Amino acid sequence: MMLIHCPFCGKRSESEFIYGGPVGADRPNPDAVSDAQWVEYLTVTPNPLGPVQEKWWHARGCGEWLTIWRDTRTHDIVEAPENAQ
Amino acid sequence: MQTYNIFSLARNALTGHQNWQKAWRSPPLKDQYDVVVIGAGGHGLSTAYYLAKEFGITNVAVLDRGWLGGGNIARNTLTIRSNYMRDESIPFYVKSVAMYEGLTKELNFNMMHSKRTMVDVVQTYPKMRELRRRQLTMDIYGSTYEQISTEELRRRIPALTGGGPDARLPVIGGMVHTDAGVNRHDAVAWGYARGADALGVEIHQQTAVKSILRGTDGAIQGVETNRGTVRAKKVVVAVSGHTTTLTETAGLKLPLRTMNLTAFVSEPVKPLVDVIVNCPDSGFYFSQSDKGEMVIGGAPDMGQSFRRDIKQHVFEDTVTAMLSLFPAFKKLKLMRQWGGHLDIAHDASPIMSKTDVGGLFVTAGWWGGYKAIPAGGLTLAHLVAKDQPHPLMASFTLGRFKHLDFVLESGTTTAR
Amino acid sequence: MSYNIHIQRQEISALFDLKGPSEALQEWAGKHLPVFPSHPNSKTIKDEMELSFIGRNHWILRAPLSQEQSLAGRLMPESCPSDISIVRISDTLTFFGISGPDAPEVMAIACPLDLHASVFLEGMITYSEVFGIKALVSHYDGGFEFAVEQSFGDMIVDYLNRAIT
Amino acid sequence: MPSNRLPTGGRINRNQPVRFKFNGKSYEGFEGDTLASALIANGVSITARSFKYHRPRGIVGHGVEEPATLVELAGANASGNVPATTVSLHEGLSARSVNCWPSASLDLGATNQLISKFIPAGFYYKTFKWPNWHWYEPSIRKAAGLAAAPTHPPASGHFEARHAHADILIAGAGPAGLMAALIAGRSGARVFLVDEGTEAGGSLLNRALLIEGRPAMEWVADAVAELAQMDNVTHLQDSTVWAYREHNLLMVNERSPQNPSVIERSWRVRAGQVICATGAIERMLVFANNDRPGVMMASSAQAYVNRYAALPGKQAVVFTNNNSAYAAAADMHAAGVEIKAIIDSRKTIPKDALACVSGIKIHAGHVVQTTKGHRSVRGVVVAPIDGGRRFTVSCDLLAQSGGWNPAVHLFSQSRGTVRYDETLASFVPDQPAQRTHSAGAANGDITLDSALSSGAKAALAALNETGEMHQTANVPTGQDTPYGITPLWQVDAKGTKSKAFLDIQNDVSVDDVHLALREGYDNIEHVKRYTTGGMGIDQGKTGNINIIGVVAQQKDLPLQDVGATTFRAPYTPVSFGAIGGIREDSVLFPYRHTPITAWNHDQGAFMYEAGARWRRPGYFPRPSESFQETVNRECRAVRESVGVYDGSPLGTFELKGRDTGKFLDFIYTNVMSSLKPGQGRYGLMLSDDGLIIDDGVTLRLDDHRWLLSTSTGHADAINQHMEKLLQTEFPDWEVMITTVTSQWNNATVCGPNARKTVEALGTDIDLSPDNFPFMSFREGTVAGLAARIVRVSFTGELSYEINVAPRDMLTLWERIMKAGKPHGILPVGSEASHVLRVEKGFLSLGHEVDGTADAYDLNMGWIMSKKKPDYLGKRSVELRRRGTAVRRELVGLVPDDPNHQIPEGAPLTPGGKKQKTEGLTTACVWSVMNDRWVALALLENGHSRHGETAHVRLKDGVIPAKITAPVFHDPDGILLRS
Repeated sequence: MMLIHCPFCGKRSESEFIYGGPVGADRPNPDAVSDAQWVEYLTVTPNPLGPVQEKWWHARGCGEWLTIWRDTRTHDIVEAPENAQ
Repeated sequence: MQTYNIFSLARNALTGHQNWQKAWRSPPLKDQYDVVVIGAGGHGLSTAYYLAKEFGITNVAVLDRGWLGGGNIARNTLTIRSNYMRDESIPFYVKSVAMYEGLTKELNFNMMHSKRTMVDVVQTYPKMRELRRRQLTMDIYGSTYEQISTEELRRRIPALTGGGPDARLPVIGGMVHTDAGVNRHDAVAWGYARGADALGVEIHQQTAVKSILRGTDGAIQGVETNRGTVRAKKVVVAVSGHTTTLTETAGLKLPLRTMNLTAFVSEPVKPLVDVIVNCPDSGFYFSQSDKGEMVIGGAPDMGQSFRRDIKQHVFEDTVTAMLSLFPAFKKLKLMRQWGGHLDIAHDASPIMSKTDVGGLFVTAGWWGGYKAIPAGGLTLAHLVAKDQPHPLMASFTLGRFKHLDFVLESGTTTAR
Repeated sequence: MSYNIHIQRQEISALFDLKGPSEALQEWAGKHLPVFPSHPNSKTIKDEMELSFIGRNHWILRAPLSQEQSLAGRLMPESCPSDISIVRISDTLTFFGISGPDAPEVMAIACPLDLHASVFLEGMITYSEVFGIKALVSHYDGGFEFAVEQSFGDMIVDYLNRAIT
Repeated sequence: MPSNRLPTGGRINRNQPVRFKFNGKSYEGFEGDTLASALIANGVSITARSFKYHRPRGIVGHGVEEPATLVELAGANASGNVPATTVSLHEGLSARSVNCWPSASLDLGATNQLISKFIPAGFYYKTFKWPNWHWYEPSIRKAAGLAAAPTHPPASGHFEARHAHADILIAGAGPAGLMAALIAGRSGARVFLVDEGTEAGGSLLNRALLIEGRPAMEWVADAVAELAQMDNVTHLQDSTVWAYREHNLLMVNERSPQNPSVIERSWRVRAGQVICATGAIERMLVFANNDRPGVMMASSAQAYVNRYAALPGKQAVVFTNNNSAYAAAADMHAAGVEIKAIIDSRKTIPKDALACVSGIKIHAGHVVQTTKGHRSVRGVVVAPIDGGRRFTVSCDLLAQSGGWNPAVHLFSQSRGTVRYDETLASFVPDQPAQRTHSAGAANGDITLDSALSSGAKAALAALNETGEMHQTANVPTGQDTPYGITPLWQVDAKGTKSKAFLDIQNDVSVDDVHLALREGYDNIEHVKRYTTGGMGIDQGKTGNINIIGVVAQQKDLPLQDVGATTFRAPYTPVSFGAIGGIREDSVLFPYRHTPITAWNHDQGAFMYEAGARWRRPGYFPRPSESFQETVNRECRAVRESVGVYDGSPLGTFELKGRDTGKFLDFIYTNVMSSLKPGQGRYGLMLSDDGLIIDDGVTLRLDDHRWLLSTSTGHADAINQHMEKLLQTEFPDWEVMITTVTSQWNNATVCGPNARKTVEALGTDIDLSPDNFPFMSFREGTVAGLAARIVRVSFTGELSYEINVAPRDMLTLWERIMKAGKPHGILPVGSEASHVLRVEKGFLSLGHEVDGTADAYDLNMGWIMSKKKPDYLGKRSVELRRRGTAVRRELVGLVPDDPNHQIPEGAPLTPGGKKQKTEGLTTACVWSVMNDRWVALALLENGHSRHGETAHVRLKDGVIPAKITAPVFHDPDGILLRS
């Protein structure tokens, strides 16, 4: 059970949050991509052994959707890696 | 292969057990094989075994970065069953269950396969409807599932004293899956390893694959390991949670994400529960091991993870669910807990498939993959040897994603 | 021995949910409201009205139920501009007061927040969870107060009783 | 006075004798005793039997590390598998040894010893295969397992779990932990000090040491008293930090809370900094018959004489490879134990060690090869370590010490790494992974002085990281024997055929490990799994490192390369009750009630979980009525006159802002933005991969305000979905969402007499069909209550959904029942609602919408907007339909025999044969309008097969049924628009 920093409320227990998945590619214009590209957008998510950017919803808190970088090996919340966008 | 039985045991006892052969060899690593299997877990070892046994492909190396049988096969809850919902899944698991039942004899290694029946404790009407749906389709494929009354359920599981009429979720009935069983996970890994080794397969532990090598034509050439380059025209990735980590070294993206699933055991106590108890509405299941421990599993943690640890709140959900139905377990003690990481596909069904990289095969997305080890190994070996999917696994290839034809199979405690 | 606390399920209050930029809200309704609190998860009080800042661009106004009609008349939820939202939500929350010497101990069973007086200062109010349910938690007359979605009220009563016996 | 009790001394309360029972016999001890110390004082030597061979065993340790003597406690808080060394004696205690029959003293299972050579490690993998495992399993299961399984929850009281927060959590109140707590506490930081013992002091309780020239326990008492004065310190004894989770969350099990109605308490402590001052655990030496009763850890023998004034033996031999046993020998000697000899495997013994003892025979460079005796130790066989003449020393106690293992369990659980330390011959903390500090023996600072100073250092470091400025601390000095060790992993004892145990609890011997290595199970994890070494309840606290040592020796590898054991929670077993606290049943699965719940109960409604935690009425049975008769009666009321149901749980959201129409157009498949204020429209929501996730009706209140309703079960998920889109994808869009599910309850009046009923309620709203048509809403008063009426229909009949505030709901409901009485109005439960919607072919999520069907399959292609260029799921549905997969399409099924019910979920197969399915029955109900069973099904190419016969395949037969359109009542929808 992690301690997640909500920009509005500060550090809160993970139990107050709902996981919202990794931050993937931006949604492409459906008409501008091939079938294969569309399928990849939908089904392939970043799955790194290391820092991943992800969304969490402070559902049992202030309702904010927030983004954190979390190391999947340790669950430490980390700074965005240098090559991150 | 040295035969194991009561007589060989007695004979060896007289010589102080000094003359047992090694269960598997430790041969030198060659620089080329016909097939390299990455991952000496359940699926990797069984795939190698069936490649040799069924398809005569024996120039096979199974590489593992750690110790054989040390991945998810070492950290699961042992349940073997075939109570699935869809035509795509049921026959595959029916086959796997049947293979497991013959495995002790086939591999001359006691898996301690205990076909002790799974009983679902049903607490909501929608769940009962869903399980009855399964029942009627499973029957087509010869898999057993029978509804029983609450009285019969409590007769079979005397420890189930919670869930009375006034409970938040009262028990309303049960389903009995007599095909289900448990066995000894280490024995499965070791039995397959010993069997594969006897057929000529080489198992190389402490051999970490760093990257997958492709030729100028894009096809597989082999793998780069901490012990040097190993060449092969066919490479099978059977590494559970690390699938994408490896396939990305070959530039291949897969619809998988890695999650943590935890389990825990109680202190060992005298026999109390004879069946596998599954409580889908409450979200936990358990069985009592031959050693007497209650082996308990619950829901997965949300979020991607390679940490192999337990989330306290998820763990408490499982414990409190269990105590609600089994209040006497309040006095039972937690003895050990652990986590494993596994990858889950976008539609939560397994992937056994060729890939866009010629010669590269994956078996991944196993979510409860322990029960699938025999059939998974057999059908993947078929694919690797013949380049054609085995009919039992044809629905589980990557091809299904081309038109988003998901196989949405909700398991006993999870759904997409 | 059970815990020495007093539990009170409160009567319904007038509640209005206010969303939007604070400037726009103040422009529309500021003169009817307490000063807008500046710190997240804090509240201001004017007359019998409490204005709590409980999320980004999100406030809750609480007043005695007797003021509900007049407040609705002044805040005019139906006709406020498009960039703010004012919704009457009086019935959506049910409030519980927990007071007495053991109130912190009972709250520690229910709520993961650090409610220590040095951290959860007087006047703070925030959404968190109580027995796993989303709850609006605050200090209240030397004790605590929390509100849950109204339909969970019966369940919370059950659980408070279990916690204190 | 029991035979082995010293006349004075110890920390027992001699004024408070305590009577207890062990294995059926009565004994007496004192308050302050453990069960183990009382048994020792009473001279009970065989206290247990081993797991596999049923060898006699005695008490080995004095704390949680005890590997041998596990007991079952009877009485109100019965518990099994408890180390006797951790059981505080109390009046009436009744305990028995686990896993032996008829008793520990005479155990018939001991016959296993006769066949022990046929059952080496892993023997079961090689045998019990014929005829099959089931033949053997029941007896093996019976033999395995230790204590009896619990069959009842505690008779009274309850468990509790709480949250706590601390700046610094300190695990262990020994010298290091107390020192750290004093410094941290004095600084004002919030300190949480937890210790597993019943008294603070740790090792000081057991040793006769001085601090600042005074008995160390006086310093402990002062420290405890000072801490008790600090409001900022929480100090728990008899409590164990059993897990160290991510983000400095630690789990504490408090076993004797002050509140008598709380059996045990669990604390989830979120700590800023953690100091692991968990001490060290003495490890066994490995030699033949090292498990015989009378073989005890040296520190435990020391603890029994010092703390409990109990003599574990009268004539002792001490066997060691390190200095600490010398102090133990001295204390035992001082207590009156005759020390026959000290056997030290080291050839040179440090002066500091020698200084502790004088006049005691010391055999340097010698080892104990084996013990003699049958039911307890009678003597030991000693030999020079390099071989040579053996001799026997008679004794009734062998106090042994293989050295000290820092208790790195918590540190390791936190994911800190450990390294092998040559000077300590054990694993010590290396790199922390969280905000973790180690202090005292847990950090390898074994002696008192170093423990005190490392406790202080850890506290200052923790305070520093907390941001507290702090000067150096004043650390008292303690007197202790310097520590030194030369590892001895096993005694080479060729010529003895007896077993030398590595894991006393699981009966794992050196031979077992050698066999595992010989057979190729040579990774340490393989060794442990093959032999089961270290997998018992004690998790190998006294023996695991010896297993590593033996493997290292056999493979000729450094210990570091063999690898440390993985330490997993819990440190010691914890009752599930404590972990759960009061959170069971309905806190795990909370329930929600609408305001008319009491009314429903009064009417005898059958209530059940109906999704999203709502408890709702399924039906309202009357006496001597069958389920089907009840449902039919409720259905007929709606079809023939009027019924009313409580639709309050439907998810309801008010959306506000300029971009709301655009947003709704994106999340629904059809166009919402074209709605006029006052109108409503049914919509379908898809995920972006084209699966149906919800349906519901949206109303436009005015230009910028909309009211959206979701299915009951998906309300939370849809709220999440919408907020995620708005906050993360479209932060610039002006849409604000307020959940109003519980601001608007509703009673839906439906049936041909619905209008008359609402009119009778009294309303200022014009109900005429022309002025208030289907799919529109009006606001006004109904029955004198402020209300919004919506004309939607989930039954296919004329319907008025009357929305009021929950405070008015019961009033409204009762008035509706009264107004509808002339028409025979009935309350309608979920079961009848299901029948009514199936008769109309209306969708149900979870039935027809099961993740495979799309809108086209469901005859709803019209709802997939062609005008909008993009909306969630559009592209994916198109892509999927371009594939080759055969579609399963929604049809009606009418069984040839009208009285033949089709089970819901039943598969359809070609000709009813036992083969791959071509469809499935999603619902089947008795249609009161058609007086027969009718069903809905998803069937391959079903739309083009109307009029054909489909076959439902059941285990015991086939049900032929005609394929029809999926609507069995009012196909043109005239009634619902009426």
